[in-house]
Amino acid sequence: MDLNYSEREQTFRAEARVWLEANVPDPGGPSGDTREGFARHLEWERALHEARWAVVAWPERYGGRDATLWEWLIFEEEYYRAGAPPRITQNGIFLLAPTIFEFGTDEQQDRILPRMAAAQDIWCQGWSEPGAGSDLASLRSRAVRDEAAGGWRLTGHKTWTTRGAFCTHLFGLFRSDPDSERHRGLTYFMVALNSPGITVRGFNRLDGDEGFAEVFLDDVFVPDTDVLGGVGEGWRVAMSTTGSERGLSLRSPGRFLSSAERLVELARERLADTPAAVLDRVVGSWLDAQAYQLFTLQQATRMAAGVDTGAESSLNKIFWSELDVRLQQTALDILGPEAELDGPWSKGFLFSLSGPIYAGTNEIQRNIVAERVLGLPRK
Amino acid sequence: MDLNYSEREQTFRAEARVWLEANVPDPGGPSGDTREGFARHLEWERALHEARWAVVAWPERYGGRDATLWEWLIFEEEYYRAGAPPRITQNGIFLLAPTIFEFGTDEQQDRILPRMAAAQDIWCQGWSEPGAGSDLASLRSRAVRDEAAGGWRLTGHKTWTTRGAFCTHLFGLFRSDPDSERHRGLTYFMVALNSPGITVRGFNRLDGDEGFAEVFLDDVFVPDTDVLGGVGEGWRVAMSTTGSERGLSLRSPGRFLSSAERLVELARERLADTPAAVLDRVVGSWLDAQAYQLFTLQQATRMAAGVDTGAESSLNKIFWSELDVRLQQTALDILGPEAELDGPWSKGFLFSLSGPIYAGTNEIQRNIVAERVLGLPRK
Amino acid sequence: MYFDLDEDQRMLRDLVRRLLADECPPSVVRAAWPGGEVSLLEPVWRKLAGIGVPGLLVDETLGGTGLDETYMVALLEQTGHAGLPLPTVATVAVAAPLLAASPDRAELLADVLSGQTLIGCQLEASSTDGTVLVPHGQLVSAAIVITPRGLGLVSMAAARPVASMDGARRLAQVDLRAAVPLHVDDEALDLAVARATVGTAAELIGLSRRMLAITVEYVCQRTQFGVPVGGFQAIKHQLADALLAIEFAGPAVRRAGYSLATGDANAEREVSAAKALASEAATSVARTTIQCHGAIAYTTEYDHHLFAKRAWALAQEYGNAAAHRQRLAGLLGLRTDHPSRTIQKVAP
Amino acid sequence: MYFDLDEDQRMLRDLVRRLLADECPPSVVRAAWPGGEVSLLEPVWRKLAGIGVPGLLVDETLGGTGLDETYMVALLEQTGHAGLPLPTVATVAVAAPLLAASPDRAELLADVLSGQTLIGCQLEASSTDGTVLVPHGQLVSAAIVITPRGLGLVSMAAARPVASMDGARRLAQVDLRAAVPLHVDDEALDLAVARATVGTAAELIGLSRRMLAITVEYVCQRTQFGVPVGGFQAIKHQLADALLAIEFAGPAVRRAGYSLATGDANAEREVSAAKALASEAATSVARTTIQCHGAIAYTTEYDHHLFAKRAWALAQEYGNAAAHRQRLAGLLGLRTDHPSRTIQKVAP
Repeated sequence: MDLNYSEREQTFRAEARVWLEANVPDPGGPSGDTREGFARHLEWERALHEARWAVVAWPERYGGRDATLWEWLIFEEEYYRAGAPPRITQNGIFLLAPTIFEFGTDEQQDRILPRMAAAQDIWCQGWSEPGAGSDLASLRSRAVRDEAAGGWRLTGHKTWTTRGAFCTHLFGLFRSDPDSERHRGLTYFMVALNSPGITVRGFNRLDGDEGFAEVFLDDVFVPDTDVLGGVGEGWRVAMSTTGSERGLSLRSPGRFLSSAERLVELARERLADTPAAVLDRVVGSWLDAQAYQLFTLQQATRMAAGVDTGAESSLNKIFWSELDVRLQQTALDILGPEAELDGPWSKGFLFSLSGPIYAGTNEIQRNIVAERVLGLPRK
Repeated sequence: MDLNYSEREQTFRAEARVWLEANVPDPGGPSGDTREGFARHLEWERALHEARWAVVAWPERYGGRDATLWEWLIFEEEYYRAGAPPRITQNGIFLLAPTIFEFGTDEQQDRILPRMAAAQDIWCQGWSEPGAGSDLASLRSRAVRDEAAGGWRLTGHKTWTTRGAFCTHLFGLFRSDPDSERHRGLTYFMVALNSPGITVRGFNRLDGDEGFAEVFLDDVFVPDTDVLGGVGEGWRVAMSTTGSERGLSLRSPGRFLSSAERLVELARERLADTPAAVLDRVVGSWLDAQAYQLFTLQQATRMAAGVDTGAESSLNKIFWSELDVRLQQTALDILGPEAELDGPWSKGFLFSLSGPIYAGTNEIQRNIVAERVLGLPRK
Repeated sequence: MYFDLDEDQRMLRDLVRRLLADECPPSVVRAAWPGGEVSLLEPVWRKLAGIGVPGLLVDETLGGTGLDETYMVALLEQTGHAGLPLPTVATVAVAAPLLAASPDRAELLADVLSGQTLIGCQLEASSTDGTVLVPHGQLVSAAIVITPRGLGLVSMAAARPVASMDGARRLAQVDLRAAVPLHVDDEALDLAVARATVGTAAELIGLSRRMLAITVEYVCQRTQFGVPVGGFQAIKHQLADALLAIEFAGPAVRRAGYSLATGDANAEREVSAAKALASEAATSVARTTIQCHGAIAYTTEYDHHLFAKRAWALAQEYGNAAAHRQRLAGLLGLRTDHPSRTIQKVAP
Repeated sequence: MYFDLDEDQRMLRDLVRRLLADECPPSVVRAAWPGGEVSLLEPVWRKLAGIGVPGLLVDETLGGTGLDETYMVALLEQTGHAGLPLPTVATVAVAAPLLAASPDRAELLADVLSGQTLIGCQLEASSTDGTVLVPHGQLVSAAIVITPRGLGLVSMAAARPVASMDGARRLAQVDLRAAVPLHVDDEALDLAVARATVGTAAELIGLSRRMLAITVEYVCQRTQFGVPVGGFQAIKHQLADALLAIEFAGPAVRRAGYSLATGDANAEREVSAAKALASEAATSVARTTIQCHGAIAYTTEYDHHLFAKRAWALAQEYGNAAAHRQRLAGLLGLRTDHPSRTIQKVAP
């Protein structure tokens, strides 16, 4: 057991900290999930890329630093510690990119990854459909073969597409075998949102930002080169991605350590006005953030040793998402009547409520934990 | 809306209080769920009966006072306020008797009720079987017709029979139609435990008292006069009883008001040593006891007005049982290292853990609330 | 002993329920949000005034309805259920009775009772910068506020809109220096605060019932994995818990109303118990019902948020659950000598 | 950065796990209960002594094993898992190191290290009547206790048995006046308390894992309504939550062990975090796993209670979750100036 970072890792941390402190934009202004905010956040993403901090874990040739898992965790800690804004590129970088690294052809990697890293193409996900949420396998959007044109024609209706109204590209699953059911006969496609036949309608999240979109596809042509991982293999390919979404990648402990620090500060400022039972919940949130950090370090140690942590990523997802709701609710209870004002805490609270729902509701995650980790019967 | 008790009710309360204060035995000594304690508690039950406090809600001719629902609630409040011991006769009085009042013949009422009220016969329940707990309808103990003898021969294995090792009689369901399944073909029988063919084996509850028994029946003869409510009607008859068990009757608010008062006193005594977050949980328990009292008063008002509160009794059962666990756990957290000592709080804590399990687990109760009160699909 | 709405109270409840079902559907709640058609709200209040709502607690000799707090609770459960985006609690529980207690305010009182004028209020003495935030402040002509010099009435003409979570609350910030004194005794103010606290609790119960009803309807029709999601035990148990929270808070709120109506010596306890339980219930019901929807309740296009955001705001107003529990700790002799923010009296 | 048991630590863990699986089945735990065959326990401890357990934290030059607190945590998770009804924490974390720090106690230390003598302890200075309760006090010949005059060693020969929830803890009450002084410095005592706290947390993690394992096995084989009860979503979700509680407490306990081993400046925080999380986890896992069994776990004939009762006792020992959270509040600058009971130092 050794909780010290190597000299190289410490240097990496110092470099990241210096750069972030000098470059993180002022907080405030519209969020990246609004039209004007998105444009402003693109500048930040491009600044990150120019300084090679956009995709630290990627190979250098795609704009990364070949960072290790530990370095990636360090970068995330520093990123949230510096108060840097949420990444509008995250669905591409954390969901699509791992899949391209695993299943993409060399041509796809070379064509897609550098533009993604540079925030030239901004990717959104097209998983859910109006009738297919937690039950993703019931999706009905279809892909019809166009042999002559060397590709596929996509038709259907995707929804809950985060920042879909501002992104340039979409990835998602479509039913390429009309006779198939459930998990079979699906194919993973990547689609430019400016393709003929696509209509995007943005709609508002709980906090009022236009954070979601519906994407309507009507006979949209996609060439064979934009099929990822083989026709009919969509489910298997996509599942590797949902693993990333739930697990370490999207929710690094740095974010919650930083939120917990801010909560402790808020409570200190208002110590005299805060009931002791609420202070105890502040301690609880701080404790949970520590616990999440330690769990993740242990998990990362195992991953670094080549252990497949598999269904355990459901434990991460349940824990961070519910910790976040508790933490934000505690902040509201400190603020009292001020909690309803539009501000970072009320925004943070509303945002936190999506955590237990997206990327597979926590009900589904608990089923996974019970069945795949504990071995209870599937029924 | 009127929260005042009538003059008659106030007189009733005063009379009960005076008598209880003068007659409630000293606390301490073995519990009524041990062999020696049971004998000592029988004396108390007989004293109650002599003063006509054993079954206040029953008609006078059976030893009661024809008390109204309100008077019954008042008596229960005073009973727990005086620190009187748990009723070892309760399964007869609160579970079997309501069923006899509803389904019993005149002969059965006249024969059984007075002896029950006087604690001459002490009844225990024979619902559960090793393979039939929450799923009561899967019970397998059987009743075979003995036409010649004018009765039935019972064979089977009942378990979780509270105080079964000390009681004199058992009531329960048996499968009288061998070809029937689930809820059909069951009959409700009343059986003297000294009948030939019965073996009783006591076993220990979590707190170490011999509070349970297994009852083995081997070709036990029961005359037709001890069938309650018609052959094959057992499920319907028994369900009226489980309603009583879950609802108002067994767990009157008086018990929890009194427990909450004791908890508040404990916390006051140890104020300086108790973390503020635990004090907040004390407040929570007190609040919940108040809420339970008020919910019950509202429910009783509706019952008195002839409204069938039906599946709502599941709300009572979930609430009081989980309130009790929280309350007792809070006491342990005040006591700290002393919590493990054998005493009223550790006993109370262990006892409370049975609440969410017996009389239909709270998982079953939540299903009932969701399906019958909220109208969610049964699936 | 009769602890339930009696016939008159049920009549009032049913009347208001029907009126609001017709006049205040979600589209009218949305009208109160920034950019909405605010003019849609006026007729609703006029109709409520027509049945005596603003003067519910005002003596009949002064033109009021002359009812008590048990009626107030029955009324406000319904306005909460409808998500009525108006300062109902402020007008009914605070403004009308306080104006009635100020003989020199007869004209304004008359306008309030007729439904012509809505009055806001801000009785939480938390201002440090000389301004306060008045809920529904953009809809009202004046507000009753606590100033460093005592209770005051302030025109809202110069108030500045402030963005908040529940857009239909239309918070506005007003300078306390513009307030003119309103002379009422401490007892009347204490009563107003107690009524507002219980009234807010009653609206929370109504909001909670509405959120649960929306959710039950949704989970019965939404299918996933080939069955209605309401058939899953995880959904059933969460919604059963939501119902439990509501059913065990509701009677406590009614009890608090009754305590105020009868001048019960334990009223302070009952008021804090009511607000603590109702705030907790509403907060947990909001959380649970959003979760049981899955994504759909996470957008402003779906109606649920109209009620959830109101619930989050009201859960904090007039003391949140933690503050009232801390106050109860004091009343139960479990003082920790740690100060807490609950509602404070105006400085003498 | 390597935050997991390393090879040596895994070896120790596996060795102890196998030894206890053979030597300490539930029948041996039951033997420690009143009326049981206490003599069955001695060979278990002898075997543990054979692999150096009592002297785990004692320097090799003094005949110990010379390992650190990361090993201690790995060991005690296993003794917890087995429900070993012996004062393992008292001997390993407290008595052996303190005796090793007292030059005049070499003989007793040797007996402890060889497994011939077990030592109890009571370091929570809560006595007001001149007596203290020593866990496993009926099994040990002596105990290290805090007296009004400082740390002391007391013979347990005249101790009086005291009934308690976990019969296998064999509490005994001893008169402090019979204690003879044990001279160690404050730092050594602080370290002993910190080690005992973390050690108790480690046993709680092991106990929790055992309760969960028993329950998973049961719900997979118990059928109701024609299916295994483990197939019901309500059971699945409760047991998933139990696993969550354990998995997120476990690393914190290991972290605290590491902090003690490396003299981390934040060790006080880490120790309180470990005990708070482990106590909470064990308490909720006990509750949940009993509930998921239905009636069967509610009898002493079934094994589950052997572990649950130990968990309830240890959750309170060396500060319960609430006390440690209160202590953390102080360390985080969230002091409420409300006194709390945590572990106190001996009076100087």
